[in-house]
Amino acid sequence: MIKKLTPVIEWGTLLLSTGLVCFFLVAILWDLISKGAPSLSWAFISTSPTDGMTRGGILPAIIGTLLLTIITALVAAPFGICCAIYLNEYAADSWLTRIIRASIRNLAGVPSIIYGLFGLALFVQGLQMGTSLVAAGLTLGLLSLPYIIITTEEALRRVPNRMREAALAVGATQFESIRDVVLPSAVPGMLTGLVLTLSRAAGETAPILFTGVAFYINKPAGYLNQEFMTLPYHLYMLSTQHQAIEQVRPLAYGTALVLIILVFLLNLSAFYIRYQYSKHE
Amino acid sequence: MNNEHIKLSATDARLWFGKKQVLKNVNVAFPENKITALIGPSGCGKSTLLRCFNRMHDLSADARITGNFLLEDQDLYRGNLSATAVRRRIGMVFQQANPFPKSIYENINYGLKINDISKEERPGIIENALKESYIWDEVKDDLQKPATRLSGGQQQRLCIARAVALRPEVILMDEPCSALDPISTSKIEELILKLKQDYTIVIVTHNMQQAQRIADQTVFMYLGEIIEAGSTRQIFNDPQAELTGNYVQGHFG
Amino acid sequence: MNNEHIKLSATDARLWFGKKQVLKNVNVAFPENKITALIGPSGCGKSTLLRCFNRMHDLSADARITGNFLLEDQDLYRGNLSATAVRRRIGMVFQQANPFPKSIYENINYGLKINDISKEERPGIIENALKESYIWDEVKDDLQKPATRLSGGQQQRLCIARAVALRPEVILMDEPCSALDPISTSKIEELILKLKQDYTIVIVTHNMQQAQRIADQTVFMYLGEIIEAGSTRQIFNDPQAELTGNYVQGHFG
Amino acid sequence: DKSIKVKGSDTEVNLAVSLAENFYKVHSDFSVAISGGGSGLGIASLLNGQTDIANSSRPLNSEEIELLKAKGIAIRTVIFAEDATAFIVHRDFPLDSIDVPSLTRILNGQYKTWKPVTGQDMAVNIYGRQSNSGTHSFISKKLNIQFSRDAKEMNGSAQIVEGIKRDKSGIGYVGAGYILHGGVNQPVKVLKITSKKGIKSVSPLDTKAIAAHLYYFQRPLYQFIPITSWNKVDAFIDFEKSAAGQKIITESGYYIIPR
Amino acid sequence: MKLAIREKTDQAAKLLFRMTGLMVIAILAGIFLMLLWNTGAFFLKVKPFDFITGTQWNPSGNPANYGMLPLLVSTSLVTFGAMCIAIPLGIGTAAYLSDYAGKKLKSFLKPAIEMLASVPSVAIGFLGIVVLGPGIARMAGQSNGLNALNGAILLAVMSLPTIITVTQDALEGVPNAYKEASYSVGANRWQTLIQVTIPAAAPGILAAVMLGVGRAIGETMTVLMATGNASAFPTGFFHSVRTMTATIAIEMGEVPYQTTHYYALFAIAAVLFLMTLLVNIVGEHYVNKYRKYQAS
Ligand SMILES: Nc1ncnc2c1ncn2[C@@H]1O[C@H](COP(=O)(O)OP(=O)(O)OP(=O)(O)O)[C@@H](O)[C@H]1O
Ligand SMILES: Nc1ncnc2c1ncn2[C@@H]1O[C@H](COP(=O)(O)OP(=O)(O)OP(=O)(O)O)[C@@H](O)[C@H]1O
Ligand SMILES: [Mg+2]
Ligand SMILES: [Mg+2]
Ligand SMILES: O=P([O-])([O-])[O-]
Repeated sequence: MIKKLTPVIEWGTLLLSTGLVCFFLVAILWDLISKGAPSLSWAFISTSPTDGMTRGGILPAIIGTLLLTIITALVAAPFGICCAIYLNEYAADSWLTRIIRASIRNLAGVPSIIYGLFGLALFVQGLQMGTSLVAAGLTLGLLSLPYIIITTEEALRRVPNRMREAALAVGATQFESIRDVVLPSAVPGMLTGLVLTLSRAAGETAPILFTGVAFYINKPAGYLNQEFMTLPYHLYMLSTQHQAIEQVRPLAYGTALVLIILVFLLNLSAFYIRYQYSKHE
Repeated sequence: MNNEHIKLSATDARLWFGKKQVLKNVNVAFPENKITALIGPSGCGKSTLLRCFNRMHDLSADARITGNFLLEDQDLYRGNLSATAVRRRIGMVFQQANPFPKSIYENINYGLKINDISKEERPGIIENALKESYIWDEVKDDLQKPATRLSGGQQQRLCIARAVALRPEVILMDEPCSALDPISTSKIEELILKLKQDYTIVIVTHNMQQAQRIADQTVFMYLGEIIEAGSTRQIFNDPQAELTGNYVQGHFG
Repeated sequence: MNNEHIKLSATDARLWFGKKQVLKNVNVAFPENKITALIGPSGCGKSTLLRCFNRMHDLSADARITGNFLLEDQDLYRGNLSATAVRRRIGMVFQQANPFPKSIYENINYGLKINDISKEERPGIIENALKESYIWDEVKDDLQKPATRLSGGQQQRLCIARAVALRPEVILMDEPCSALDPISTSKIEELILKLKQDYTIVIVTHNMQQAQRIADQTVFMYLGEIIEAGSTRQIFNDPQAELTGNYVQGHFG
Repeated sequence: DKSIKVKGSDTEVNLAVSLAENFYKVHSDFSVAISGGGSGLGIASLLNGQTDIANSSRPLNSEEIELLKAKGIAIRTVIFAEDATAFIVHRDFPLDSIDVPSLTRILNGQYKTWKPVTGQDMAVNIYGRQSNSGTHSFISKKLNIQFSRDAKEMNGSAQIVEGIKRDKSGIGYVGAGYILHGGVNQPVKVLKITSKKGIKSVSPLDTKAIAAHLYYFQRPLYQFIPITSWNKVDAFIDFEKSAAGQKIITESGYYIIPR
Repeated sequence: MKLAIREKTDQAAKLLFRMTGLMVIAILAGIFLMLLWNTGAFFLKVKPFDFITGTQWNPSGNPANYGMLPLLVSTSLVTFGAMCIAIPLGIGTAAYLSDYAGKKLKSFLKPAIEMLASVPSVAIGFLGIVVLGPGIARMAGQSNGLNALNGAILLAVMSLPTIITVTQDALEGVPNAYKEASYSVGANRWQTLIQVTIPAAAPGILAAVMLGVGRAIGETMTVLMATGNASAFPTGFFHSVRTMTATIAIEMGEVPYQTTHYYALFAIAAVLFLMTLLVNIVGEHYVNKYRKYQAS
């Protein structure tokens, strides 16, 4: 009896769960696209909001998101990569480095809101940057650091030791072997990790809540020391704070769609890098 | 070990990985323009010993080395030779071919560039090294091809060319034929025999026939110690230690 | 191959992995209660052929098989035998011992449970299988010990016990001793010789001495084809094909 | 430096956005960044030195005045509009007005159901604001209550309107800017308030009554400005007081009471 | 370049990498110290015991109450709900992908699931407000869908990709030898999956679950938007809840620096940090164990 039912249970369980997961994905995308697409237009992405944000576009939010992501990259990439190189190429494999590695992995799992608190205490308050683009960018940079370190180290680890030895054996110094042999081989992996990390950062809201994001700004582009708008926060605002929530729903859907498109584009470029890489292997 | 000129030697060498002692009081000398084979069961420390001579262990933090390692009469570790300078004079070919993931040309060019050899000289040196390593004919039509697309045997010969191009004084080879088919193997053996006119060669091998075919002198290691060293003929036909005899007759290992 | 009763056979068997043909027109027959050794250089298709007989290739999507595989006179692929039923009748012992990461007891119990053997019978069968496989004495004190803590040789014997417990008709063994020391090897050879009273055994081996010690019949494969098959004595002492002679004398492979 | 940070009251945030938007048309060299989050956020930012204008829909409390003093922050206060806080219920709600005592018992959790008020046996769902909201503290002060612990704390007034639209047993409070003025198609019902038994109930949409200070829950809207920022924000404050500014204020649903 | 210069460069580079490496590590350590410091400042004013076991969170009340139990319970409730949904679905999907799906389907599904992982949390929260919340309200006959159930479902969706990917890696990492052994004694695919593959991958699956839990505990925007944020003690899945993360997000803006309330939020963050740390360490432990076991 049980034996007879097995195939039913088997396929039932597996297909049901896989189907549900796919359903979630399709439902999310379908809802966002079908309701967001009508709002999309050139004007929507190229103008500022008007009429108390009930009309107009989301240009300041797009620019803010891009600027923020760029600052995040500028902060996190060089430091993260240098730290990963230090850990993987120079640091001895002692209990200390093992603890450091474990801590870095744990930091990657720390809730993003805690980075927001830290950014507030350190950058906004401690370093007197005020709520601003730099403070928020640095906060997101911190948030991204552990991910970049982990992915870069992973990429470095995948470069076989015999490559390093080959360079040393022809008389290269350690730095030269890293620069000429290790890094070039690791670059695709590092890039993939970097892009994925940035796509995550671009979608974050919690860490910037207190460090510089604004409800509205009357100029499309800000300066480093000013507040700014971003797509995720704009979506949050339009869906919870705006006085005419119902009326601006199409704008909220449009913002959500633009945000998703931006993040997916970043992800796709990561897939593309990975694909190019695997082709060369 | 007669009165030949000794090119490279180690006295009282010991090496630990962490707490584990891998080389115990090793004394060994490699005569100039001779081929020395290093044999012994897996894990006895052959590769480890070889790598001491071009300071490859500098990279692994947990390796600790004592003893004297001399190239001619210069100390490899304590003198005024830097690790980079040592490696420049003592080339190495690894057990697994490890060409850079670059073109064939670039593979050899890299070492020349790094070592300040002028742009004009390089093409000549590269061609010559490839010829010396019996691989020129197979690759001359497309030097821009990625080295990783070569066959295993070709890659190994390319690595030898890379080492040779720098005109080191000694070439260390760690089982260069272990991953190769018989035809590639015989090509590389031929090459090694030719190279000995200009270089001092130390080769680790698992293959008793190979040692007998090419080595002038053979050193037998066991559990981190050198059990016996002598002319190849003597080691294989008239070993002094029982252990050596057992090993070369294939009774263990 | 005289007029013995043929237990298992393949006619005109071909196998492709993707576009690559790995078995080419293989014809082979294994007589009942005999040990057949399958020899040949690495990569010639021995494992692949063996795995055809218990439909292990069903798992890999890119394997395509043609030809007839018969157990007695039942077709293994097209008849009314399911893959599960085939595997139940044709046991297999793999090159690397692969006990489940469970207790010794559970390792054998699993197959019995799966195959609906009643709870009451199982302990007896398990004890018996362990005894038959010469491992009972070494493990009887702690059948709950994780199988992964056994030595390599013990693990391999446990895997044989696991196969034997189900009383298959044929046991396929893929280099069961390749990872073992000489003492474990000789224990397993002893066991195989004993098992042949009850089972038909096919064993892949790289070890010529082993084939000569235990096999009644030997099959030599090369590049996906069967070059020669015959009594072990004949294959080793009077091979018909030049290739066979070269191989058994160790000239290549 | 021509960048102005305006933070605080949710009640005022949409108004501030409209003002900034129009201000930009005449002073395009100023950049004005506006954040909501509640009066408490504005005042905290004032204390933390993170804002040039703190919008607040409540006066400073004594503790805050102390803190400002302690930190040596001198401020100027601007009252730029009047709000009439509206109580809203579902469109199908049976009553049009409510008296203050009943409201008090509903909001402090004493009435768990609507029975004593409407006769319907439905659980009361309070849609409130989080504790940093000026409106929240204004109501609790005015009625002298602690809010029921079951009150939902919405992130903004807009979410309250959203909730009430669907919830037949809900009640919520929002600034006048969050309800439509003069519209017949109000998505929620705006309750009239009876301050004492027997007195005529007043709607928060009744301009005249508000001008006469007759609505029970009416209050001034403040802007606190640190002295150090005064020069910078001067132009913006002037714009608020200009005819154009005043027009925006009334169009946004708030009132102007000459003082 | 001359050898001497090259070696100088080498030394300089080494120094540079070491300095930046150590600096980054120091900054990351700083996050921890800052939490500790501010939490310490809080505990000078409020007893840790009262903080953990207090049942009222009302910092602006008079007197102020700093009892985080309702927040803790809310976080646990939402996380628990999310895991009840995500664990079975995640394992089922991972099993399907690793042992059943064909190559083509897999090469399509895998990036699709990674896509799901990259949908920003505000977008998920937004859908919680406009689609799922009203849906739940309608189906359950509730007046409002902003409750723990809404949050749990959304968090399940958000942690699914993590659970699926890590579980799938674990299942695929089970040596083929085990599967073959199982087939060779006559087991079918389902028996092999349930009785051999999943038990063998258990540590990896546990790690996956832990990482999923960590993700759910730490998520802020989604719960902030979708759970209604009532700070009363939660009594069920149809109750509005206010999680620890949402509390920080709501109140951080309104507190003057260096006040008790400010420190209180850091104390919540510290508890949150410890919770995720614990979960990650457990997860990490099993991931490592699993790797070792794979190696053997
Ligand atoms: N980096 C290392 N850390 C710790 N132990 C090591 C390390 N490298 C090698 N060993 C150990 O040192 C011993 C000698 O290793 P070595 O590689 O020199 O052996 P070998 O003689 O070259 O063997 P084979 O013939 O298998 O290459 C071995 O027991 C090995 O496990
Ligand atoms: N799953 C697979 N996909 C593609 N090619 C395969 C696969 N499995 C085996 N092969 C190829 O099929 C050929 C035969 O392999 P097989 O494992 O049967 O060799 P073998 O005779 O058992 O060798 P060995 O003695 O080394 O075990 C080899 O060339 C191998 O590379
Ligand atoms: Mg070696
Ligand atoms: Mg095989
Ligand atoms: O947002 P508030 O006006 O209620 O502080």
